[in-house]
Amino acid sequence: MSSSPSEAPTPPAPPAAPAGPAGAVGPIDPAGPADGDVVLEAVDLQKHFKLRGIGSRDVVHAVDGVNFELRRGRVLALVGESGSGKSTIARLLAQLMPATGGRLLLHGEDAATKGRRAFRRYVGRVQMIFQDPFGSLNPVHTVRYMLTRSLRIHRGRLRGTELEDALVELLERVQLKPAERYIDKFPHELSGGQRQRVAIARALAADPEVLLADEPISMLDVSIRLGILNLLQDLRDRLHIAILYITHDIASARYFADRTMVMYAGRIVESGDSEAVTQDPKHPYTQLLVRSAPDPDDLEARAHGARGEAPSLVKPPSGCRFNPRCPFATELCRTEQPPLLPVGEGREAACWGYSDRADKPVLSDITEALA
Amino acid sequence: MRFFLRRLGFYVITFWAAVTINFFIPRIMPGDPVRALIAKNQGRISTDAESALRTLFGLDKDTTLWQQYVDYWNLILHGDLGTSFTYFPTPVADVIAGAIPWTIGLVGIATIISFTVGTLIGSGIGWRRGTWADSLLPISTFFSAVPYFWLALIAITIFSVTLGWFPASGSYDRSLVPTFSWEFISSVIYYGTLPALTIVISSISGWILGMRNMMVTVSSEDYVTVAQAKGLSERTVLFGYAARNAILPQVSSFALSLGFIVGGTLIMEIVFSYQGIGYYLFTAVAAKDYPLMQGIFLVITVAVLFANIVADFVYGVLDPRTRQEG
Amino acid sequence: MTIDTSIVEEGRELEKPSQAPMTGAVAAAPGPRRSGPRKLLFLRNSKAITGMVILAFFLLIAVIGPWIAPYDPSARSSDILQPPSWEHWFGTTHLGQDVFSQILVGTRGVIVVGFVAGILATGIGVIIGVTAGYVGGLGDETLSVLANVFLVIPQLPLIIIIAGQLPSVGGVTVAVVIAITGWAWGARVLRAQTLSLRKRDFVEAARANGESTWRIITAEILPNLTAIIASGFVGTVAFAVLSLITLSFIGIGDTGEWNWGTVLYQAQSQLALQRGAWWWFVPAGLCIALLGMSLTLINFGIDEFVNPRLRSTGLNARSLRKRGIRPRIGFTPVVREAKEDRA
Amino acid sequence: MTLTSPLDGAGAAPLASDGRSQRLTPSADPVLEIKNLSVDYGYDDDPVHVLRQVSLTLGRGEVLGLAGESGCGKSTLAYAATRLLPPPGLITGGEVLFTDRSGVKTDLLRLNDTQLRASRWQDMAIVFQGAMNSLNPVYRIGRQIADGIRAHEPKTTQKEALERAAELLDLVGIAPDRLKSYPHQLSGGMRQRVMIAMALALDPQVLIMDEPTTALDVVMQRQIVEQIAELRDRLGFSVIFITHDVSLLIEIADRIAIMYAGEIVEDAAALDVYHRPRHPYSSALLHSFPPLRGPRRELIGIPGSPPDLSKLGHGCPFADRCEFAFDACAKVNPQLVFPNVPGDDPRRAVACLRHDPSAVRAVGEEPPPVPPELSLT
Amino acid sequence: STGGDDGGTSTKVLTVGMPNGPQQPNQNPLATGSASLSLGYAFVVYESLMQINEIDPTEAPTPWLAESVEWNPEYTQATITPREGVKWSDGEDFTADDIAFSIQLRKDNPELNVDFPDQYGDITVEDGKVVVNFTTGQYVNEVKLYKLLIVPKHIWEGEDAVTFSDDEMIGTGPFTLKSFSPQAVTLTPNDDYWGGKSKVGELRYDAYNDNAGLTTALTTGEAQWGWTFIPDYESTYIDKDPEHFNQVAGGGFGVDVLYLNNETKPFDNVAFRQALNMVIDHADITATAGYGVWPEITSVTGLPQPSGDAFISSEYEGQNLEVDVDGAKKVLTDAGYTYDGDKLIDPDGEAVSFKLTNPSGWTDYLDALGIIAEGAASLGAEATVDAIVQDTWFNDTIPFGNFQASLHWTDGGSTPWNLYSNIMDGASYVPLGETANWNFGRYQNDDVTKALADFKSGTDPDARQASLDIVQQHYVEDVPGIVIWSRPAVAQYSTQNYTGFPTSEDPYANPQPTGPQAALILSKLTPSE
Ligand SMILES: Nc1ncnc2c1ncn2[C@@H]1O[C@H](COP(=O)(O)OP(=O)(O)OP(=O)(O)O)[C@@H](O)[C@H]1O
Ligand SMILES: Nc1ncnc2c1ncn2[C@@H]1O[C@H](COP(=O)(O)OP(=O)(O)OP(=O)(O)O)[C@@H](O)[C@H]1O
Ligand SMILES: [Mg+2]
Ligand SMILES: [Mg+2]
Ligand code: NI
Repeated sequence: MSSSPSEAPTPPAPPAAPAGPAGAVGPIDPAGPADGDVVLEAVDLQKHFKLRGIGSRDVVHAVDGVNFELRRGRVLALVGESGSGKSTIARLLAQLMPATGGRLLLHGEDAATKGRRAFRRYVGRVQMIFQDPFGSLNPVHTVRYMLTRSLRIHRGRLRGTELEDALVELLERVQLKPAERYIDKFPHELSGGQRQRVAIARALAADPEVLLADEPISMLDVSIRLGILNLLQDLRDRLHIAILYITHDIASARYFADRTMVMYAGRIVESGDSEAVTQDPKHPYTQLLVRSAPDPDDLEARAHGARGEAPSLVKPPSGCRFNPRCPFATELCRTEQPPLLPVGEGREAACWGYSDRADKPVLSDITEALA
Repeated sequence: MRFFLRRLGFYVITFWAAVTINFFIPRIMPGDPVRALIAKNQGRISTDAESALRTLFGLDKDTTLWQQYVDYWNLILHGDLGTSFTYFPTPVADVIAGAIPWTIGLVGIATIISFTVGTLIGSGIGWRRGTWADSLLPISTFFSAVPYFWLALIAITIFSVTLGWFPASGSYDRSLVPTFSWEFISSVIYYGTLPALTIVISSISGWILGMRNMMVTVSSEDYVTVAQAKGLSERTVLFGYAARNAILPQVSSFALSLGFIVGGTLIMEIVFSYQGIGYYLFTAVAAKDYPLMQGIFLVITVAVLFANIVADFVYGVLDPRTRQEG
Repeated sequence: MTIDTSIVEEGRELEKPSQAPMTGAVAAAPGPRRSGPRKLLFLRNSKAITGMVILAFFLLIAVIGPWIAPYDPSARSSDILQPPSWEHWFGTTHLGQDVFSQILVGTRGVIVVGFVAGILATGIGVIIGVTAGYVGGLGDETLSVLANVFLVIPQLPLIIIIAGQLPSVGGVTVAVVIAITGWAWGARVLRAQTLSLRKRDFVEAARANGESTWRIITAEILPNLTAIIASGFVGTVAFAVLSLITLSFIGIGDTGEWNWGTVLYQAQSQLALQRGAWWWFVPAGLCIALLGMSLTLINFGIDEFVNPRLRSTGLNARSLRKRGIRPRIGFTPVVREAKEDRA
Repeated sequence: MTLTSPLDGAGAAPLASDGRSQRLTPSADPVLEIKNLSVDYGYDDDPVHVLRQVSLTLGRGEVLGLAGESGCGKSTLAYAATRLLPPPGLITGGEVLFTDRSGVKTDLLRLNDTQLRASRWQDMAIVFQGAMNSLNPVYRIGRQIADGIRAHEPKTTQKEALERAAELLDLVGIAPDRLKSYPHQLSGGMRQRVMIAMALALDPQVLIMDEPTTALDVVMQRQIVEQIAELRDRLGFSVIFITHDVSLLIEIADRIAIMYAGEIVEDAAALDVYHRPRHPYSSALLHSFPPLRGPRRELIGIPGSPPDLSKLGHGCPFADRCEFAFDACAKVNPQLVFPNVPGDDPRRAVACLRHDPSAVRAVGEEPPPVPPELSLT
Repeated sequence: STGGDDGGTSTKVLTVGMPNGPQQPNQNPLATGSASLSLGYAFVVYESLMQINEIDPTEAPTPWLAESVEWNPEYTQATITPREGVKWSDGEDFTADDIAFSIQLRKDNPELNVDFPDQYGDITVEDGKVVVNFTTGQYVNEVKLYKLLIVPKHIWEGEDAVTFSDDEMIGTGPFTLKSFSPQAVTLTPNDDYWGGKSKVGELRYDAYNDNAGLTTALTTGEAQWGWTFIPDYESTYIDKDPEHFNQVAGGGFGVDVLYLNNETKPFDNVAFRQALNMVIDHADITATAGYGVWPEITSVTGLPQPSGDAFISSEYEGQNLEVDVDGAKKVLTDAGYTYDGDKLIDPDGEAVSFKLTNPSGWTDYLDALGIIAEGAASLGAEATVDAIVQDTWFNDTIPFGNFQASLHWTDGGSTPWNLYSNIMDGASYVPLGETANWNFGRYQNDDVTKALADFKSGTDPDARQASLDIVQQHYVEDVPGIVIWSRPAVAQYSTQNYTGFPTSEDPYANPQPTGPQAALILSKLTPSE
């Protein structure tokens, strides 16, 4: 259970360039699409939650105008503060709730499902791992039941030894070995990490192309975290699954994801190659986020004196949603909403500071600006 | 506010549904008031009287059920509940108005006592869980499991007939004329004591149990531990933190039971010959007195709904979380 | 009441795995362990055991009552209104019938009505409550209104009216009527619970895995409601028994069918208490109280089982008292008992 | 309100705002000494021994970090020390000695209810893990702060208490008009800070914080940690800080105690633990999290899973997962000793047989040498 | 007035208990359901034309508000002579106009006309006498006329008699209303009462919610006069105060009948009806099911005694009912019944079994049915008691004839006519499945039908008796139904405060407090020593 630096992901290819399929022989389909192909794409995704009450017009702008794509064999990390809409995005992608606006494209085709059959087909390709390993396994069922159900749904009526083999194979794939030791256990008899792996096994039973992992490690302690990250990495490399990795832990995003997207108050504020985003954040919020993360090796490089809370999503601030907390905000930031602007190779940031407008704010180091 | 409006809409629908059921149930019952009256008198009213009674009760006209339903709503919306058959020609509203104060007085006070005492005892037991106090539970369980009429009849036999401590029936000394004199009021209290006591005894255990369980749950909430950690006095922690929060679910049950007070405890009123509304309802059902039955149902429905609205409101006052918008 | 210690011991063994969920990590437990019997954990509770023993006793009587009854409960004899004696343990009625036999024979009616009503009401409550909670939206509102209407309408009068409408009021009919009027409370509780379960991740996860709605309700949600349903069932049975008795008492119901309510009804209509024939009136009432108490005690057991917070102390109350430990919130007991290990 | 400045407080540890190195010296002036504390869970005949003879000393003005795998007993230690452990917790032995400002020691475990009530919050305050549930949802936060004040200072009027509450809120960076808010109207971060303000109300000497930032995002976490550090500097209380987040701990703690399976396995200055771990578990823990900046480094997980506390054998509980384990580890449970690695802080302690040759000899085995990974200097 | 005799009037209160529940303030003495009728105090404020002794219908009526009532031979016209010197309690004179008005009220308001629906003709006042015409002969109903309560024209004239609540209660009777409350109504003596001021100083009517409540009140002496069925009244009631407590039964012709469905098996066979009649133990039923409250029927004619003595046909005089199992079996075997072991097999070869149906809760009936079932069992027939819902019994079972045997009461009346007509009058016959008013057993015999009609309209006493003989003969031989006991008016009273109530030695009136006879009884009451 170790990952050497040499296994660290190579920087992802730019979206346009097709990645070489060499060596990417996964068990799914050797002749299948190449790594880096877009599998699932979100276009202008939008989710507004209605507030309770008859005739209430107020909505929570949980997700607003979000675009991104998930690629085969690649990991996309989604970071951002609590309540910025990360889980909502995952649920939208899993079609667990209807989107208010925007489209989902699966292999370039509209993925909106009508009817149970189409939905089943969809979930066979897009699977989700829930945020909470303690909550997402039904306490009354054994591991066997949960995995069997998933196998039956997605692979048809398996029986007898066939079923048994499939179960063992699944459990071994998530490193729960020997399988017999775990198969008849109830969730409460498993540790957090083991549960998380059962949840992953359940998702894998569908042989999905896309895995939506919603903060799979937030509740776990460091040693268990590592095991799960290694597992996901392995899935990506061996099975070429496209993974959406939602997390609070920026360091893990740096380690594990090819690309990282940063959300703030329902919008994407920055995206780019993980290493670049974490080492050289462009958007002031990303800077604040990265600088705030504790780092024992670099005790001085921290943002001090950050104040303020996340904005209300019912009445989000006009213009850039970060403007009330941003030390560089100008009138422009307060009135006009910045689009995602290119800020480097394969990188974008939604900050007027990177535009060529005359009234653009002047950015500097956020650590100093706040101090 | 929006929350309350929504609740209100919900209540309006419930009200409509309840009233409609109240309207149809008596009408799909077999039998009619005249036959019921003749049955009750078993030979003392001759069958010849049937047609006269039919005319008297206005049952000789043929109206469709739908027409009756429309008329009924029309009357309700004008605040008119019609005329009772049994007490013809007294308007149902008068019958109810005469009975309700007694019921509310007796059952209401009994319920409040039961709630207060039961909640207090429940807090104590819940707080001192694992001590001798727990042994109170099986005792109170016994009294809640016993049929009320059984308890009441035995109470009458022991305390009224044998010991003569309390009168066996009635709401006040029959030789008195209702006035606002001390003599009358004390008589009302004296006559109400035994019924009230039996109600309290048979209903208190529900409150004790409910409160105890909530106390146990709430006691293990973090904020109670924090209160202890702050070094607050035991009283403050018990009443200000644990019981204060544990009582919340009790409040809605209490409101519901307050609503049912208006329905009276039918059995109590029969057993103690108390002149409350529950007994009227019972008579009305037996006599097929639809207008009275409907009227009483209506009043009970409104009372229960109202109590629920009040409970919602009180809950909102007691628990700021429910006031949260969005 | 002596407690069947074998059950206690067994329960204790079973308890262990259930402590594990808090650690979140279980060391290599030897071999797979079924935790199905965990559901019987509440048997460790002394209250529940007392309740179960009493209930079992009545169930037994319900089955064998008619065979062991010393007399035909309806048979007249010349011993009219006799106080309890060796021939007639609970005395006789105005017709010289044996009260003891009436109660033995009448147990079955009470139990059958109680359980039939309990099963039906719980069934309706589960269907409506769980559906409302799961479906949400308009369906939920409609079903909630329905449940509320049944809550708002005073129950006893409603039962009287509905019962009065039926051609004959045998035990099962009464049970059905009680069920029709008594399901609403359970439905409400279940709805609330389902609402919260529905938002749980494991339900969402099942959905994300492509499970059908029907299967989610039956396989994912319902098993988690077992304890609540069980305690609702027990509560309804108790309620049904009381309702049956009360109905019989006010003369609704088949007075020809023996149950404790008809015994009480006869006793009351023959003015047993006024005539000093307490033996006619008291035993049936005590039986009801005992049965009701046993059901409440079982309910206790279920409650304490459902609520893990109630579990531990309730289970060990006696040994705690012996050791002088009073578990309290905020004042952890300090017991310096001699320790054999690691000293 | 007068907040005692730590600098003029008698006997206060020398505080340094000018650099960390000075703070590394463990205090010679302990404010809280936990000695041989043992805690069981379960009232039946077969309880889980969650804490086994844990000893820990907190110096005046010191921030002591407590880390360890989840379920190893960190919270239990904090709650037991304040006797706030919920049922079925049971303290089965040990002492918790508190030294007040005038140097008088009291054993908190021997106080009666009244004395304990009086001592709480005055001497030692605790901030619980879940701020969401720590505040009573039905009272305004002002009232909740004020009633703590008034319970200990009965002469204070409600108005004075509220004024003080306002000052306290200001101290933690919340606008005083928030006094009138209900808990649910505050964000998680604000609630957490209210809890901190509340804990500071009576100017306690010891502040215990159980995972105060776990539920928050990093930006908020940063704000709170800074606030605590600043207040500690100003007010001079001592802190026990419990968290999973080792990187955070290294940053804010003076000293770190690493717990494993209900025992303290290492107790040393923060940077010493980070750079020169002595216990195999500490070492593994520190290699399990990825660094945010700087070069990517190899991450080594900890194989296996923590032992079941209810079935502990007699050896070292970590032995099963330890790459340095040897025969004696299965027989002897190591005690905290001072490893004699040259150049070490003499006060750092570790519970590992690799560092305790005498214990190994006691069972008749030959102690192996200390592996280089555990003797970095 | 001070304690002692003030013109003979005591200050003690006579309390009348009624089990009808709390009342509404409606004193209307004409509308069914008013408080005054329900509790009965209408009968002490308002009075009737004549007093009749229901115990002994042959006794001539006692003039009351009417000096006399004369009928034409066809009983279609009554001439009423009002009493002189009677004043309403407000001082106005009582006249023939009041009588005519009161009767006219009933004619004009069908709601109030419970006694002679659609049977009134012209009502006129001639020479201070009231002449009331009827459209049919009223021989069997004459007492109904005598019992009509008379109200003052000058008060009622402008009112709607149906809804008038009559708060003042201006009447001619011995008492006037003092106060009303839902659970007790108090009356004081009318000082100017034409019969002399009552010696009862205060009269109070107490409302109890049910029989049990009233029983408790009676046994504790709280209520002194009333009527409720007290099981085992000797020990439950009398023994509580043997010196003062009394229960007396009146007479009359009301009986309870076991209706046998003459058109379905097994009762379509007259032999089986006869046999059943021979095995019913009337004495046991009376003693056990009726606790001796309901007098036993001994005459084979089913007529209650002594009221019926005068009507029993000479043929059956002295012939009493007896249990005769062997005789009954013989009747059966003669008619072609056989036995299979103990089981009775009818001529069609089927085992005989039947159900005895009555509403649940009517315990005296059900107990009686149980004893009847035992009788049937002694014949080898299997009878079961089927307790059903009262409404079903009332609306479905009884009128449509959906029963095999069921207990039901008959109207009282002052002649046996109602009793027999109710059981076996072909005029009331309707086929099974249609609503029957009486003759629920569907007995049909033209002779009987004619005899009953003759009796009703007959003008000559001998001819009437001849008709009755025919009816009785068929009753005895055909057993269309079985009278099980008589149901006279019964009352309990305590002589604690007042004496002079009717006793079994001096049954001068129906002893119940609710009825026009109350005025008569009250006039006889004197304070106890
Ligand atoms: N069902 C819902 N109804 C109304 N509002 C919702 C609902 N679900 C989420 N929200 C709101 O939408 C916003 C985004 O929520 P989401 O759960 O996606 O955040 P997140 O980024 O996953 O946060 P965290 O990091 O805490 O998991 C929040 O403000 C939340 O309150
Ligand atoms: N009620 C209980 N009964 C039995 N064991 C318990 C109970 N409560 C806690 N434990 C056990 O005690 C041990 C210590 O728990 P504690 O809460 O102190 O851990 P922790 O170190 O704070 O963990 P975390 O980091 O997850 O908060 C755990 O193994 C837990 O399983
Ligand atoms: Mg989330
Ligand atoms: Mg913890
Ligand atoms: Ni041990």
